[in-house]
Amino acid sequence: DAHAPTVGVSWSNFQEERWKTDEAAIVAALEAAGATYVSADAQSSASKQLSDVESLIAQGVDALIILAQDSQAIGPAVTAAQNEGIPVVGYDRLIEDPYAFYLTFDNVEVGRMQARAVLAEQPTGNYVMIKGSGTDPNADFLRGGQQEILQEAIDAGDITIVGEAYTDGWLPANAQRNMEQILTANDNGVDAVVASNDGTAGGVVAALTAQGMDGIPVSGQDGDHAALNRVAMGTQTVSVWKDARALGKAAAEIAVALSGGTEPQEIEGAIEWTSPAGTEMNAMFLAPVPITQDNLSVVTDAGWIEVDALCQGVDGGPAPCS
Amino acid sequence: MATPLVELENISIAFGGVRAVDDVSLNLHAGEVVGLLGHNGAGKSTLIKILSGAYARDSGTIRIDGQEAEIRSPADARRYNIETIYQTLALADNLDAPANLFLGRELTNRFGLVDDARMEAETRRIMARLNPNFKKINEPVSALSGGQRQSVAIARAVYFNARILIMDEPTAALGVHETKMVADLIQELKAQGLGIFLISHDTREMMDLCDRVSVMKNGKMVGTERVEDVTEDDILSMIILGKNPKAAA
Amino acid sequence: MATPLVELENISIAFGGVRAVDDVSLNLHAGEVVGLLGHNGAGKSTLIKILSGAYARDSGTIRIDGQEAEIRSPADARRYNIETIYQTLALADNLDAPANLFLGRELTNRFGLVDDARMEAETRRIMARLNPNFKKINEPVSALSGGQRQSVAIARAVYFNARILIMDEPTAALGVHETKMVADLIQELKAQGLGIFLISHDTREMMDLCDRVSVMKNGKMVGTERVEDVTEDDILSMIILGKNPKAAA
Amino acid sequence: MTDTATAPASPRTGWKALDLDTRLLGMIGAFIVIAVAFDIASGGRFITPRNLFNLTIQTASVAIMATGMVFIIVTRHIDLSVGSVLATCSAVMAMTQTAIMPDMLGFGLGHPLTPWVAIAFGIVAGAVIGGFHGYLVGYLAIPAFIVTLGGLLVWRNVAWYLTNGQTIGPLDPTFQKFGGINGTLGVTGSWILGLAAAAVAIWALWGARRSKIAHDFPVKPVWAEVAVMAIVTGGILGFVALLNAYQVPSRVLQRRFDAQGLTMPEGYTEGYGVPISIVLLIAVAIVMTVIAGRTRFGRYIFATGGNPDAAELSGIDTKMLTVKIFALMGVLCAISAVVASARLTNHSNDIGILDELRVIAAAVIGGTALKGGIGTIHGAIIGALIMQSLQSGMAMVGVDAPLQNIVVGSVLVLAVWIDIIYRKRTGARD
Amino acid sequence: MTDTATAPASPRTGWKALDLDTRLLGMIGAFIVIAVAFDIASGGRFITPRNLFNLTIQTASVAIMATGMVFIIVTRHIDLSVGSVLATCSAVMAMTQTAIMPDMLGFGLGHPLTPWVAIAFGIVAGAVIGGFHGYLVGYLAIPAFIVTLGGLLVWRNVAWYLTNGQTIGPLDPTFQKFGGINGTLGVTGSWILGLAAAAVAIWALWGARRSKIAHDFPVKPVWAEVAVMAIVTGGILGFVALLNAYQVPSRVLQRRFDAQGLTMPEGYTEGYGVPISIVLLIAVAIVMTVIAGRTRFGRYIFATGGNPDAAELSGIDTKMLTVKIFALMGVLCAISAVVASARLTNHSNDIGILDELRVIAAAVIGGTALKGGIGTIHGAIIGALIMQSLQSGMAMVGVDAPLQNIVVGSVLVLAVWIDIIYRKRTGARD
Ligand SMILES: Nc1ncnc2c1ncn2[C@@H]1O[C@H](COP(=O)(O)OP(=O)(O)OP(=O)(O)O)[C@@H](O)[C@H]1O
Ligand SMILES: Nc1ncnc2c1ncn2[C@@H]1O[C@H](COP(=O)(O)OP(=O)(O)OP(=O)(O)O)[C@@H](O)[C@H]1O
Ligand SMILES: O[C@@H]1[C@@H](O)[C@H](O)OC[C@H]1O
Ligand SMILES: [Mg+2]
Ligand SMILES: [Mg+2]
Repeated sequence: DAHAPTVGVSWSNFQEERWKTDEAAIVAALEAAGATYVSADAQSSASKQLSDVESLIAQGVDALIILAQDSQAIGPAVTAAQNEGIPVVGYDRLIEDPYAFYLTFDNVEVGRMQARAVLAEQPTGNYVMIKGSGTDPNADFLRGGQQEILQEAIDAGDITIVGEAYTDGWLPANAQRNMEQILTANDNGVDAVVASNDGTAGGVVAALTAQGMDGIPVSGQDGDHAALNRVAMGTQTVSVWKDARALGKAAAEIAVALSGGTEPQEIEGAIEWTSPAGTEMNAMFLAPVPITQDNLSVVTDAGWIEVDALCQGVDGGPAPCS
Repeated sequence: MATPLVELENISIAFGGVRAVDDVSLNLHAGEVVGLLGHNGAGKSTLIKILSGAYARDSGTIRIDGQEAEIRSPADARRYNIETIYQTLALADNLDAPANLFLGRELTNRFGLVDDARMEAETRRIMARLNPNFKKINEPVSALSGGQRQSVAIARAVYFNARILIMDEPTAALGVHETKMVADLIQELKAQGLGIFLISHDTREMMDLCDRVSVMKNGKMVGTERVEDVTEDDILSMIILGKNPKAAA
Repeated sequence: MATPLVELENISIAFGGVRAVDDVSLNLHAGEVVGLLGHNGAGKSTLIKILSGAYARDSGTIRIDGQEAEIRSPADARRYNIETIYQTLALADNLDAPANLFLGRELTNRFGLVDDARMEAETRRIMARLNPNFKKINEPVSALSGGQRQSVAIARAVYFNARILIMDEPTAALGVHETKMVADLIQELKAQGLGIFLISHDTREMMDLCDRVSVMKNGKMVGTERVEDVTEDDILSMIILGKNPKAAA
Repeated sequence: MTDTATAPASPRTGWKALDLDTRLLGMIGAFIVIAVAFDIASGGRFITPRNLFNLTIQTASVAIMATGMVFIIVTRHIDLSVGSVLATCSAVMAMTQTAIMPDMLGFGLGHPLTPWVAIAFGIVAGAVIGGFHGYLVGYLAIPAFIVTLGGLLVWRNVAWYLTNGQTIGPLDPTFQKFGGINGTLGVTGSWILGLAAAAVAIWALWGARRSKIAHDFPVKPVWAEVAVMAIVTGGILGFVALLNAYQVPSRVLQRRFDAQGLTMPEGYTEGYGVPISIVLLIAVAIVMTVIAGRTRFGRYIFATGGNPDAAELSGIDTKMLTVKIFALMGVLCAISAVVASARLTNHSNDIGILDELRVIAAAVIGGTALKGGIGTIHGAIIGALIMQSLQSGMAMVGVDAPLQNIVVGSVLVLAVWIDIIYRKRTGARD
Repeated sequence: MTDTATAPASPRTGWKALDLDTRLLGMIGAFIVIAVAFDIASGGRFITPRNLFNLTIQTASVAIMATGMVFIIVTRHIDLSVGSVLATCSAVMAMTQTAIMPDMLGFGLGHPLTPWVAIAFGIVAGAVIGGFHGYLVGYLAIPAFIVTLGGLLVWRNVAWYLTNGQTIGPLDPTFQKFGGINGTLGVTGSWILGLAAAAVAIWALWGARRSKIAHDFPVKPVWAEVAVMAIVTGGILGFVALLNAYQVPSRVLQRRFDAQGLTMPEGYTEGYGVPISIVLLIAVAIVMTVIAGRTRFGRYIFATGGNPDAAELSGIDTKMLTVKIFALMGVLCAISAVVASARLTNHSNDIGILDELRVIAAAVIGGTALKGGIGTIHGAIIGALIMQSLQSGMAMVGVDAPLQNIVVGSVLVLAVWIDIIYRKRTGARD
């Protein structure tokens, strides 16, 4: 009944580390609202995700939260939900369908923030771009955002991109090998690395450390604990933090509200937004926060990470580790 | 004398350095049984596998009915009505007797689909003649005993109106009774005008069944003789010494 | 009479419904050759495979030197000094003659590592006796001819001081000369006091080599007779009719 | 040549007279057990027209490929590349629809020729790729495991280059109809198909009986023959009734009426009926079954699997046969690509990923023996259905994804083990 | 029993007297060609101590597993689960270090026992998992393809449960030394190792010669024997020199002096030397080579691969043998897990993903025949090195990841094809 809705969540690849946190936030918010949580994991397959959503609908969910594996291929799943009158929240990744409510941190913006932080530290010199998986569209969104920021400096001849590589499957081991090879190819003539997430940044830093080059600017995203620790130590410049708990909580609340009959426009904080492809949809954007040495306390204050974990092995570092 | 059915001329083949068959010539007439004898590894099986298309010769000529024949694959050999019973039986263990009997030459109905019922009926017909006790028509041949499998292989060679039949140690694994039936069959086919190459190590059996015997040693042809002209001991000394006592005499 | 070397009592085994060996009893004394005859599929190979541990019997007892013997695997059989030459030769094609000869019983040095040099020397020694022409010591046995492979298999059985030797159609694929050598070997081993089970379809050969012959039919034992007491025709009628004319008389 | 005594084939009575395939029955039984278990666990949500409709749709793509994998495995080969080949075929078809046809040939998206040209291109691509694999395996004697392991790497990335790593879509509306719920026969069409199928089945059974009688072979008693016909007909029509029972959501109907400017009558309902992807699967199944059992090609496949040397010595061109088998597998990958991409209404980069595992698992669970020579088309399809039921069912009752994989992995091993025991019981020792 | 005439083994002269393994030479040649090509393409950056050092480190984990895969494939099996088993072993070791030891046993991270207890647990886990696979294959006769396909699914997800899907780390500092650049022998240590290895090699060659003479077998001429010894010794010492030539970056040295409060002397340099992961690989290679060639276990592996029935009839317990082979593979997965996770300084969820493909490819490129009975340990290691050179080289010259995969897939097929041709030329027809 309307008072105890069931909310179905379709994950794209739950085995990736970060979604655990999102799940916990969603579950907590649903419990608070008296709603029931059910979920399915597409294991990185758009086809399986479609089956998952069909299965969730067959279970009689009242609202869906979908972390899309593929923004376009998820279309039929959204249509199926629409046919049953089940509201859909597009979680984190874009769903190109006006029926879905889009809740996210903007990936292009994440890319911009990564480049911005690195450029601020190292306005000139040789850059390496460690991209995400060639088969993940997000990798190119991120790369696009990064390019926007760097373009001017490139045109001015201040910076040169001396190496660029996709990271097969986002695997840190692959990022590490690619970085080693790029360093060798350039005889260590590298001044900054724009890495697309924290996992790949980890591989990059391992390769840099081996050359005693740790400390040059390196970007990342996701606020992985290991990465934040690197930021505190000074081996990584920035981890763009997308507070998964805020995102999860918002998603759960929106899903419950929509299932109760609230119109999408009435959701607090919702805006009308047009996607790059021209889809008009109701959306809500949470602000990603670039975490650098200057604002490390943000993550500890938010309870995202314990001070101990953040500052492990750091002495005389920035607040809160000093 | 009439044109021989088969003429093998100066046939040679080598396997990675070993000359398994070395410049061998031999012929076969219709209605004749020619026996091939020789020690293990002499090249008997290899020679007849060249005729049956299983191996491609390195050099030499094959003539059928006096015409040069292009035999490079088992399918080619079949076109010349050459049928072979191989030393290691060539049956598909997972298929039943009719499927094996007709393998490669299935009977089909007017839609081009294989006609199992007709093939089964034909199999029953031919097996009734060769081995009246044979009952396991619809079981995979893996369920048959050695002798039963042998009769399926023989049936296959006989069914398709072979003109040239090659039998490589057809009785080596057979019991006495079964061996007798094969001997009878050979006589019958010979009477029908087939030419038969027979390989066996049983000299006595060969003297009984063959018109002529050829002896090979180390890939070479030692000699070919009519059985009336030689004794069993002559043959044995050809096999062991590799010399033709008659030729020497 | 002395305790028999081997006593097989009421041995039975079935394969998915088919009673391949059905309540068969048979014994063998030291210095004796017992022949096994019968049609294809009679159960001869299956019976002796039970003794050599390749198959586990469903029921029955095996006694060695009068003691009940627990033979459930080839390794068990070896412990009783039972050596077998199988109908389908059991050689590892990718290994050379010494490795095959010593397979499962490799000679080792003081570190427990296999001693290839010693095994090779031993192989040369034994092969010099069995087959003086044998040269391909260091090549994989896949490069050997049928007869050469056969001599490796025989060498293996002879080398390890077998007390009980099982030979399943050892000469089926052999040439006349090779067959003669095996016959000589059997006589020699018999003289050394081994007990030998010999399977063959060649009735004449069996009458020559064996002390007693047993005939099987459809998994059952038809009868066992001393060769002095029967004619070749008696044996043939046992094989074909499945009745013991002497017992009936 | 005496024969170890076996009873002459006496006419069987009772149950046995039906002469049913116990292995097939066992697999259907397993499917029913799984379905009932999930139905109980999900509070009656599993065995509903809707869920079973979903299940058939979800199974189609893997099942189509699994029928081809049967031939591959029967001939002692393996194909690890099917998921990647599917991706390349899908990319070819998507690019044909969205780029080649509109930009190069000047036909727009929605042009009536578009879907058919695209499908033709996809099938040609599949046949060429498969044939190439077959050439490497058959003529160059490179093990299929290696060839298709290479293919797994190569074709996934060729697909990536074809599309530049982008998701391509939406695809042509007619093309989308092959995807499942977007294209069904409707209630009436489905009944017509069902009745036609039942008629053909009866005709075929009767024809087989007549041919046996003509050759004096023993036949089942008439009552048994009729019973089998009744079971088959009942199965076909029951299946149609089930798919017809799944109602189109009222909103969709409403929208359809609205679009035509009509008002929907009160209480108007409509069933989906048989999805076109299932019609395709059934067509593939029938063709493949006929190939396996009634053509020379099929006979040679099984003969080659049973004894490759024997097949070759019988004059069968086993090299060319290998090319044909792999080419057929490629064509089936292309057909699966139609279904899979139509279902997603897009070509996505990850399409078909890990399908090689699912397809091989389906064939093997369906009783295809890795040692060659043994396998059935219907077995592979039921195998695919069982796998999909497990996955859908577990998703439905909320089993953790990692645990789902553990279950699927274990069931695969278990199924093969049971099969081995079954064969041992009924067949030979060793 | 006459013998088809072959010339008696006459003493060979010239080049042939060296009696070198042409297959091995071919593979080394292929590696050199690849290296030179990349060196030219990268403007002389590929053949440098630094890059070759990297290459050895990058190869270690796959090469260690590839040696075990040789035994698996030689016995006509396959193991698709190695990447997943590696992940489970890695998870066990990571949890032992970060949770079990500190929380349950009260030892802290950095306690001297920690790494060793963790490694012991990991190896036991690998042996048990592998042994279980071997039991299913050997005793229950389930095909290895199926067992390990199931294992691929199961163990990856067991690893996930063990760590709750988290990246676990940083790992113990001593443990990290197994990862490569974090732990090397240094220049002096490396020379000592190299000289010891050369001495052992000479001793072994000489021992083999003496044993041959003792049995009156033909031996190489003394000059040829000495030449072979020179080549081997040169190879070993050259390799050490190469790894020693890679200088620790001055920044790293600087930091080390700073940490100890010292000032670095002007112009001070230090070489890395042999990485501990490579010492581990060499140890594994030696042990596996001895097993393959000089133990009964190894002899039985090859015999079983050549003819499983013959092996069984010879009294070899082939079932137990299968258990042992798979257990050994599991142990090697655990050792690889040490190297791989130490290199990443963390256990990550996706560790070892797709390693099964790399490992099988390495073994097969190294000349292990999928039909069983044939394979060498050194071949598999060079196979791994060739694969890794391709990937690293392409990464260096900036080839896109998708194209890299296409190249690797094609090279795999090509390598096997060349091998087949080579065998045909030198061996028997058919
Ligand atoms: N496929 C092959 N590859 C390599 N060598 C072969 C092949 N087939 C036969 N040989 C060799 O060719 C020679 C002749 O063998 P063949 O089988 O023709 O002998 P045979 O006279 O039939 O002997 P047997 O009486 O034992 O059957 C032998 O040395 C054998 O090893
Ligand atoms: N492994 C097995 N599985 C099933 N049936 C078998 C097996 N081995 C033998 N048989 C069956 O057992 C029966 C006896 O076979 P066996 O091999 O013992 O006969 P044999 O007397 O040695 O015949 P041959 O003279 O042909 O060698 C046959 O019907 C055979 O089909
Ligand atoms: O957060 C990242 C996500 O956006 C991307 O799609 O996959 C990798 C993650 O690290
Ligand atoms: Mg022969
Ligand atoms: Mg026998």
